[in-house]
Amino acid sequence: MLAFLVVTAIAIVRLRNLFAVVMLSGAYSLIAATIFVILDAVDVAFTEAAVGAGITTVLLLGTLVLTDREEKAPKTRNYWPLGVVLLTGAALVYATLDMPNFADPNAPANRHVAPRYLADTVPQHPSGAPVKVGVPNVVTSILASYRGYDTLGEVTVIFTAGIGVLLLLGTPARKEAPDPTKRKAPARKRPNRRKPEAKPGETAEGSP
Amino acid sequence: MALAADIVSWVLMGSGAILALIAGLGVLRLPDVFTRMHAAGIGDTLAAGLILGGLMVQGGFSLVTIKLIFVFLLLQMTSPTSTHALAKAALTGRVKPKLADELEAERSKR
Amino acid sequence: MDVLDRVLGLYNYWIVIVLMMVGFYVVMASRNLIKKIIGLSIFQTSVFLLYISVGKVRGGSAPILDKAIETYSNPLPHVLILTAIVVGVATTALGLAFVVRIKEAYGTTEEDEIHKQDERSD
Amino acid sequence: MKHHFILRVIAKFAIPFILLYALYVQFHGDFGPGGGFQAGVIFAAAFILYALIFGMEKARHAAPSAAIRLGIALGVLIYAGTGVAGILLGGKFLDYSVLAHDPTHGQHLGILIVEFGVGLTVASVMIAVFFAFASRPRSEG
Amino acid sequence: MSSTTSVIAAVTIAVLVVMAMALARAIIGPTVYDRILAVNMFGTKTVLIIALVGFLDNRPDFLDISLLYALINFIGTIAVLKFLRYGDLGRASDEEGDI
Repeated sequence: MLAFLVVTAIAIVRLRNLFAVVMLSGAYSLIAATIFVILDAVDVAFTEAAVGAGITTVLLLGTLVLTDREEKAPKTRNYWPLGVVLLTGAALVYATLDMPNFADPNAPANRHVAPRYLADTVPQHPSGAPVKVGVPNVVTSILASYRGYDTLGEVTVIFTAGIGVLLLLGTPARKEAPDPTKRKAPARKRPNRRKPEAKPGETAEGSP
Repeated sequence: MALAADIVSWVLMGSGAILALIAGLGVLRLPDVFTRMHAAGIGDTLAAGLILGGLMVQGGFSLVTIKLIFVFLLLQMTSPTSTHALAKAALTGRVKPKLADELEAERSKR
Repeated sequence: MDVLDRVLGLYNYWIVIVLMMVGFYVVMASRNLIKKIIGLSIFQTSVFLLYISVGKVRGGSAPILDKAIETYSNPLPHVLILTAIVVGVATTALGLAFVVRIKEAYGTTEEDEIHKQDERSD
Repeated sequence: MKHHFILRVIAKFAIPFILLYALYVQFHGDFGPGGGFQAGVIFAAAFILYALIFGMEKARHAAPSAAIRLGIALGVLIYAGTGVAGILLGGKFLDYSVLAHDPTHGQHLGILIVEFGVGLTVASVMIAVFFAFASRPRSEG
Repeated sequence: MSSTTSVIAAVTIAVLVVMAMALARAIIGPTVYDRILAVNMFGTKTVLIIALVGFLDNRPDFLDISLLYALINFIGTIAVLKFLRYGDLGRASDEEGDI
C-alpha cells in the first residue's frame, strides 16, 4: 500500500493535466485511508475517506470549473527545488535513525498519557474519585472530553474558514456575467443594485 | 455444517477473486474505453458481490452481515449507475468506440 | 540482523519522508496555484501518516474498548489527526477560494504570470 | 443531463439513506468509529449529491443559505454553551461531570451534545463552501 | 478457522493486485474517461479491501467505513462526470439548473 502511495504521488508530480491530477489525488486519499485502517486508526480512516476523497475532490473540481484546466509548461527548468528537497530529505532520514522502531509498544509516545486515556476514566474536578466516562470509543471520548479545549478551538477554526470562504466567494465577481439568467443565488441582491448599465428588460429577466 | 458453510464461502470468495483479476487484466489490456468499461463494470459488480457474499456467509447472522448486505446493495446500485453515466458521458464526449468503423462498414455492406 | 531490523522498523518513516518531500517539491517547483495546493495536501497526508505510524502498537487493535481485546493502539495521535484532517480541508477550501479570486483578478493561475502583471502595474 | 433518469431515480432513492447513515454515524460515535466530524461531512455529502443531480436551484431551496449560516454559528454556540453550562452548574469550563446527577451520565451527555455541535458546524460549513464554489459564475479571461 | 483466514488473505492479495492494475490504468490512461473508470474501480476495490481487512483482524465491526467508501466513491464519480459534461458543453451558463 505504501508503494501505491508513493507511485501515485510521483504521478501527481509528473502529470500536467490538472483534471487528471485531481482524479489521482482522490485515489491518493483513498489509499491513505486504507493505510489508516490497516494501522488501526479507524476513525481517522473514516474522516480521511469522507473528507479527502469526497469533499476535497468536489471542491477541487469546483475550482477547476472556475479556473484553468491545464497547467502551462514551465519555460525554464529550475533545479534548485530538487536540490533543496534532496537535502532536506537526507537530513530527515538522518533524523529518523534516532526514532524507535515502528509499532514498538515501549516507544515513549505510547507510554506517556495513552494508558490513562485507555483506562476510560477522568479525574473528577474537586479531587474526588475518578469518574468513568463509559464511552467505548476512546477516540470520541478523548476528542470531546479530555481534549475538549482543542476540539473547541478546532471547531472555531472551521467556523472561521467557512466565514472566510463565504466572504471571498459569496460576493459577486467584479466583472458582470454575460448572461444574467446564470446568476440564481437568492442571497445576492447586491449585483442588481450595483448594475446601473443593465437594461431594464435584462434585470426583469434576471429576477423571476 | 460449519464446514459446508466454510466451503461455500471459500468458493464464493475464490471465484470473486478470480473474476476481479480478470476484470483487472481487462482494464489494463483492452484497447479502448468502451471495451474496458465492459471489463470494469461487469467485473466490479459481480466480483464485489461474490466476495461480499462469501464474507456474509462467514459473518453468520449478525450485525456484520446486515452491514455487509447494505454495502452490497449500495454497490449493486451505484456501480452500474456510474458505469452508465460514464458511458453516456464518454459517448457524448469526443471519444469514439474503436469498433464503430467496422460496424459502419458492416452496415453499409448489408 | 540488527541492521535489517532497523531498516524494517524505520521503513514507514522513510516512506513518510519521501511523500513529504514529493509534496514539498510540488509546492516549490510548480508554478500553478492549484497544483501547489494539491502538493500541500500531499504534504499534509504524509504528516498524518507519520502520526498514525507513531501511534501503532504491535499486536494492538483499534482503540474501541471491547472485553475480548487486551492491547490497543495509541488513541491520542488518532484524535490529533482527526482534527487536523478537518482543519486541513477547511484551510484547503480557503486556499481554493483565494485561487478563484486570483483567477478573477488576474485571469490566470500561473504564478509567474501574476508576478509579471504585478511588475507591469508598478 | 436532463436525460439521466437513471441517475435521478438512484439519487432519489439513495439520499434519504445517506442522511440516515449520517445520523447513525453521529449518534453511534460513542460505540463505533464515527462522531461529529464524520457525520457532518456525510451529511454535507448528501446535499452535494442532491445539488449535483437536481441542480443548485433546488438545492438552495432545500438548504436555504440563511439556515446554513445559522447552523454554522449555532454549532459553535452549542459547543461553547455546553462549556458555560458546566461553569454555571458548578464545575469548570467544559467539565461534563456536573451535567447530570451521575457523573458518568454527565460525561456521556456532554460528549453527545458537544459532538452534535461539531457535526452541525462541520455540515453547515461544508454545504456553504460547496454552494459558494458551485454557484459562482465562471469568469472569462 | 485458519484455513478460512488464509483464503481471506489470498483474496486480499488478489484484490491488491487488481488495485495495482487499476492504478496503472489510472496513471497511463490516455483519455480522461479511462482515468475515471480506473479510479471508480479502484474505489470499489478499496471497499472490498476494507471489508477483508476487517475480517482478517477479527474485528469486522468496521464495515461502516466500507459503506462510507462506497457512498463517497459514487458521489465523486458523479461529480467528476458532471464536471466533464460541464467543460465539454462550453461555458457554465447552460448548466447548473438541470444537470
